[in-house]
Amino acid sequence: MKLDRRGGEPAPLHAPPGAGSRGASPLAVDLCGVRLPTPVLAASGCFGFGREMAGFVDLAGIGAVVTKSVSLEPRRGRPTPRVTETPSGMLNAIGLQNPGVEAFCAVDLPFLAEAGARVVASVVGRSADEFGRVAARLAAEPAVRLLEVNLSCPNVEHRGEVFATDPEAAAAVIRTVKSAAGVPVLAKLTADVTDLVAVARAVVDAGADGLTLINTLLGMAVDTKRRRPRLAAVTGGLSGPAIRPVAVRCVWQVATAMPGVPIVATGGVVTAEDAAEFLLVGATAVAVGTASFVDPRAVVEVADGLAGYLRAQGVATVGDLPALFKPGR
Amino acid sequence: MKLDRRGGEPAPLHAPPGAGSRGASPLAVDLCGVRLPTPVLAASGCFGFGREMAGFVDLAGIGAVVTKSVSLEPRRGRPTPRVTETPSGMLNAIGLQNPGVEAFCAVDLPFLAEAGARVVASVVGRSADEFGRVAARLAAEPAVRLLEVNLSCPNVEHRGEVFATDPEAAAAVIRTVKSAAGVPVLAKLTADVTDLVAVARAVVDAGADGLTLINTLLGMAVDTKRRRPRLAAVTGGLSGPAIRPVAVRCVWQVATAMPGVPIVATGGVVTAEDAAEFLLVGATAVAVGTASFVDPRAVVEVADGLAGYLRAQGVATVGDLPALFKPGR
Amino acid sequence: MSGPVRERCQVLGQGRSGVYHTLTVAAPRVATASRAGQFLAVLPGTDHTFRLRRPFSVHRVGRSGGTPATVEFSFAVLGPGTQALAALREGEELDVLGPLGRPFRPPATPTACLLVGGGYGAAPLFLLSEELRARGCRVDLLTGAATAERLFKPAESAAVGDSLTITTDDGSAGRRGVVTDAMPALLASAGGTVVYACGPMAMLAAVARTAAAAGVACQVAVEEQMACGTGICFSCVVPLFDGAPGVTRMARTCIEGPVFDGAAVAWAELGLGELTP
Amino acid sequence: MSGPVRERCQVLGQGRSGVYHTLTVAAPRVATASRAGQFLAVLPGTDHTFRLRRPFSVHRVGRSGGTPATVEFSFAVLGPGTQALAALREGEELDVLGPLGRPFRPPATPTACLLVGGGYGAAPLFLLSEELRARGCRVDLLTGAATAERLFKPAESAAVGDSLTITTDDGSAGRRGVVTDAMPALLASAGGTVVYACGPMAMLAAVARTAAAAGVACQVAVEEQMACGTGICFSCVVPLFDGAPGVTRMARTCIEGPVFDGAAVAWAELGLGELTP
Ligand SMILES: Cc1cc2nc3c(=O)[nH]c(=O)nc-3n(C[C@H](O)[C@H](O)[C@H](O)COP(=O)(O)OP(=O)(O)OC[C@H]3O[C@@H](n4cnc5c(N)ncnc54)[C@H](O)[C@@H]3O)c2cc1C
Ligand SMILES: Cc1cc2nc3c(=O)[nH]c(=O)nc-3n(C[C@H](O)[C@H](O)[C@H](O)COP(=O)(O)OP(=O)(O)OC[C@H]3O[C@@H](n4cnc5c(N)ncnc54)[C@H](O)[C@@H]3O)c2cc1C
Ligand SMILES: Cc1cc2nc3c(=O)[nH]c(=O)nc-3n(C[C@H](O)[C@H](O)[C@H](O)COP(=O)(O)O)c2cc1C
Ligand SMILES: Cc1cc2nc3c(=O)[nH]c(=O)nc-3n(C[C@H](O)[C@H](O)[C@H](O)COP(=O)(O)O)c2cc1C
Ligand code: FES
Ligand code: FES
Repeated sequence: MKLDRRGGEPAPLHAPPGAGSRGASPLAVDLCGVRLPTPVLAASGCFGFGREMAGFVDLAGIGAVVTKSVSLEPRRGRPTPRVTETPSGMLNAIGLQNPGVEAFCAVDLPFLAEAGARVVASVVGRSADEFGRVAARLAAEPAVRLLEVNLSCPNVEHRGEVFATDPEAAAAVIRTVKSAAGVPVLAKLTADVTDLVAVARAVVDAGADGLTLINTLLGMAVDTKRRRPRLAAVTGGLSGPAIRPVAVRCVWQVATAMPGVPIVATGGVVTAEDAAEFLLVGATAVAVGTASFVDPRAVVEVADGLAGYLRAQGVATVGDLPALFKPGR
Repeated sequence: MKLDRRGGEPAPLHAPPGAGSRGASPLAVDLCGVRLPTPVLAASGCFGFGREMAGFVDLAGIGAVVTKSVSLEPRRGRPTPRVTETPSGMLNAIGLQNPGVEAFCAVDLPFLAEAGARVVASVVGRSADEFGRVAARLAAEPAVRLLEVNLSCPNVEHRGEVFATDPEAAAAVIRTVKSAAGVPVLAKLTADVTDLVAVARAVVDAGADGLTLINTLLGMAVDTKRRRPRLAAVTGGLSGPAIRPVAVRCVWQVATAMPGVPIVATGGVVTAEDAAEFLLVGATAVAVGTASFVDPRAVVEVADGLAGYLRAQGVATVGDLPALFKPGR
Repeated sequence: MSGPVRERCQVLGQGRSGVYHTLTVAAPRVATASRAGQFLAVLPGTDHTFRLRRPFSVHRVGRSGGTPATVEFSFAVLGPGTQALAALREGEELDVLGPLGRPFRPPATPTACLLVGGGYGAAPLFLLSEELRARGCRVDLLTGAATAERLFKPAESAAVGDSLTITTDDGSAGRRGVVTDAMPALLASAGGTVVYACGPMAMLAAVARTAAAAGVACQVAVEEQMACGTGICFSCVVPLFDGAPGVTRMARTCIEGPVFDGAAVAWAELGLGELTP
Repeated sequence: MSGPVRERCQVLGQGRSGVYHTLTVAAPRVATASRAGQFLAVLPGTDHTFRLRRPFSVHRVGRSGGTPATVEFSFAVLGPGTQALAALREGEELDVLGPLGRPFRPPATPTACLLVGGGYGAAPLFLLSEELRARGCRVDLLTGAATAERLFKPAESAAVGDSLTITTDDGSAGRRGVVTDAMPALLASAGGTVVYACGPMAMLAAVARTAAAAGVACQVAVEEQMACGTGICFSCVVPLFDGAPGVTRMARTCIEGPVFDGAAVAWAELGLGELTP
């Protein structure tokens, strides 16, 4: 188990309603050395920078806030329409709109820190070098507990190929980030690859402390009346319950192939049962994405529901779940 | 345009209700030299061997019947449960149960031929050699108009890796099939790859006359009460509307990269609008899979709906659709 | 018996007994063709959501002026499908495909029949009893469940056959125990020659074994996860001994079943765990 | 004005006028907080299906004993979401999140206001007129649509302001033409100093241009595809001139809007095609 560099100043633990004392909290987990009160995080890009949700949830009470991905310079993002609904899901092509790392550190991060949120800062870049510079800047902020490296974006130095589809390119980014930043690093991967385990091994070998699985699947939808794509960007990322079976399979494959590597699972979590699917197949935590658009309190409600699920199943803590999964018949 | 080897004996054309004379039929398409009355096929594994559907649809009236995949020897398939519902879709792990190519040719094919169905025989094998032997046997049957090569199955000679995830292995199968069989060949690919266009190029270079895109996505679902996988086989193939955005993206990517290669699109087609999405982005035909489980007449109803869609859009024939698609804003 | 049809049916009413709901729908064509042991595949929810059909045994057929006009099926609420069905109100529509599968086969000549149901497995036995009694058969009904609450319509069951025996695992109603505990005595006293059973797979395995031990023929209606109900998906298979001894083949329960000869099912291959008869 | 809340509301009734449905729901907290120009994000369908919320302008607020008790919103049936809403009956539940966004800002002192609505864009103007008239403003209502059928509640509109002008593209009701054809005369005669507009983006661009040409302030309520309505998804942006001249930034319409200063929106960047004012 790795030690959090701020191990001496533990984040205040906000026990979920009904949970016991610190040691006995059934929901508390250790994610790459960072203790979280619940294993339910807000997923990147689906919780803004936290500020907008402060009226709906106690930011200090949720597992952690993964921020919208932050780049070196501000980004305007894509033209609209940027989203469209699909069966049990949605497509988005936001284009990583964000204010840039300096504005993030000046404006958004202090708000999150003040609110008592555990912050996982999501890093994005067009090259390994840009990733490194953003990571270094973010890791210099004490409020940043973990970095999540969003590798599902185009590598401008390599024909625009997505970093996470190439084990070499993904590993290079992780190496750069790790040498630039002293905080634990999660590598966020895409399922749109032939061999996810190979990419996962490459980034873990390169120093990633954990993995976030999975980002959106690449998809497209057509407005048949207007005979044009529904998104201005033509293609976009598919999220929501529709992709959950793919995400569960990915987490299961990687957890089985690489036991002991912490995994934050994301993809279609709406209910506590959905979260339990991921925790049973080996995830350490789950991140709720699209569901927050429908229910701003989804992150809290999934955590509360998990506590109920554990009680109903007679299981002491979330950490016990993987051992109770019976893959054989 | 390639010539059908049985070009002299055209299949009877069953015009859809309201369609005009043969030449003017708005729905008729040419698929790799085979003329089909409608561009709506029954997808492999989702129409049995046609017999069961004869009470619901006129088999001669639908675009074509793609048979359940046929192997050299009979296969028992997987233990049950083999299916489970998921959000807007389902997972299946049937395990390619089929009676083997000899029984198929003796029992199932004559029924389909008798019923006037245009038959696309789906071929599966554990090695390139097995594919070749099955293909040769099937192509010897005059009732078989096209072969569809199901490359989404494990290659026993290569650590059980799925043929369609490896351009080399996929191309080797297609070469073997093409040299064994004198009928046009569709290569059916999976979207679970990093670079679908690379696999598509490899199989077309190896002689495939067209492509079928996409097979199911690999997925998994967990019964959280019993804490075990919902499928006996643990993982299975995700189909239904949930995967449609992924399928549309795949067809669009390949059609754009390889114009002129006929594509049979499959993945989540339930309504005529769904079919139109695929035809607009460049598919020559669509295959209806999971939807037939809900509505045994889905193949017919999608075709009828397409005729209505064309009328509403003021488009003369389905073949005109791709040119009317406006990808730019 | 004609082929299955799809009817968009009007819901005539929804009843409740213990944990079971019973829906009555107007479906003259389905009703006319339905025989006991066959099932309906109904589509829960609205047109805008994708859902698979859910299979339910035909529970009863209602007549209007002598002709079959309505069908009833019963269900326990489990997941989203049965939840949507439980919410249906009179006058709403339900998309029904049926009747599907092969029915129970009546004996060639009138004889005493023992009908064994577990939980909602007793539902098709109501229609079966009607058919058998119309042919002059004596019917003994044996119905069991884990608890009294999960017994299928125990009050109405009394009039279904010529006798009624109830068992519950916990003894909260009828005799404490499982249906197979009560079978030998019933077979002996009635001199029954055919057993008809429907219920959970483990129960059916035990019933089939008990019937075989007593030297009595046995038909079972099995239940496997189904995606289509029409024979095209190959999801619903059970291993059947069929042809060469010791050799099984995977048969689709939706079109070759759900009713099979109890001796033909290769119960041991199903992985049901310990089977206590 | 307090923050948005989520209420599971009882449907009190559903009305119909032309192509538009109007739903009235009991939502005391939402009603109390709602101001004209704000919107509701409502969840169509059942719990078991995933759907995004749909945004609708607050059309009217109803009072019970003097306190706000109900909200109304109006919609045209388009896709699955509005189809499900159109099927809601009295007594059923609807999950409502609101009020969202920033409302129209009333003028500092009473003045003549021209309210311009296109299609269902006229819906929020009903509440706006109430607010403005309560502050002593004169209200001229100008409402347009492609055809008479798509005019928003033309009969009720007469009582909304101090005057009513109607345009339709095809002349099937009111004056033939578009709303901007009628704007100059209305601005001149009433001596209006503020224009408030809601409708399709291309109409808003034209209204903003016309108001600017007349030297009149203009607030527009824009409409972009929204996934969350709460500011967390960044889907609903419009380019705003804001700060350095000629430089735009992408502002989220769900929390910074939907009401913006018509002169601040960078209409030309929206790719609306030819804009005929
Ligand atoms: C031939 C046959 C007859 C049946 N008759 C009855 C009956 O009369 N009364 C009754 O209460 N139940 C009956 N069942 C079981 C019934 O179909 C399931 O309980 C029901 O489908 C559950 O749907 P759900 O959406 O509530 O649950 P979920 O578990 O959410 O269903 C998800 C999927 O699994 C399938 N499924 C779940 N449980 C079963 C099961 N036990 N068997 C087959 N498929 C299942 C559903 O059809 C659906 O596709 C029968 C099943 C079969 C195969
Ligand atoms: C601030 C705001 C206020 C609105 N007020 C009204 C109103 O008062 N009355 C009214 O009839 N309509 C209004 N709309 C448009 C309305 O939200 C859409 O017509 C509705 O969401 C369509 O849903 P659907 O499921 O029927 O259609 P679909 O097209 O199937 O919807 C699919 C998805 O696209 C979104 N969407 C579709 N059209 C629009 C649109 N024009 N704007 C934003 N999102 C859209 C839906 O919310 C949904 O997520 C408003 C939109 C916004 C942004
Ligand atoms: C609108 C939207 C924006 C997103 N933005 C980001 C992002 O900036 N960085 C990132 O790593 N993932 C982003 N994601 C992906 C989510 O974090 C998550 O991995 C994915 O949506 C799957 O989870 P879900 O199904 O719960 O939404 C975004 C997703 C959505 C829907
Ligand atoms: C139950 C089931 C069985 C299938 N069997 C086969 C098969 O034998 N061979 C094959 O190539 N594809 C098979 N498929 C894949 C379908 O042909 C189709 O490619 C896929 O399901 C996506 O289309 P859909 O969403 O319309 O079902 C099967 C799919 C299902 C659901
Ligand atoms: S349920 Fe599909 S074959 Fe039986
Ligand atoms: S709709 Fe999500 S940010 Fe505005």
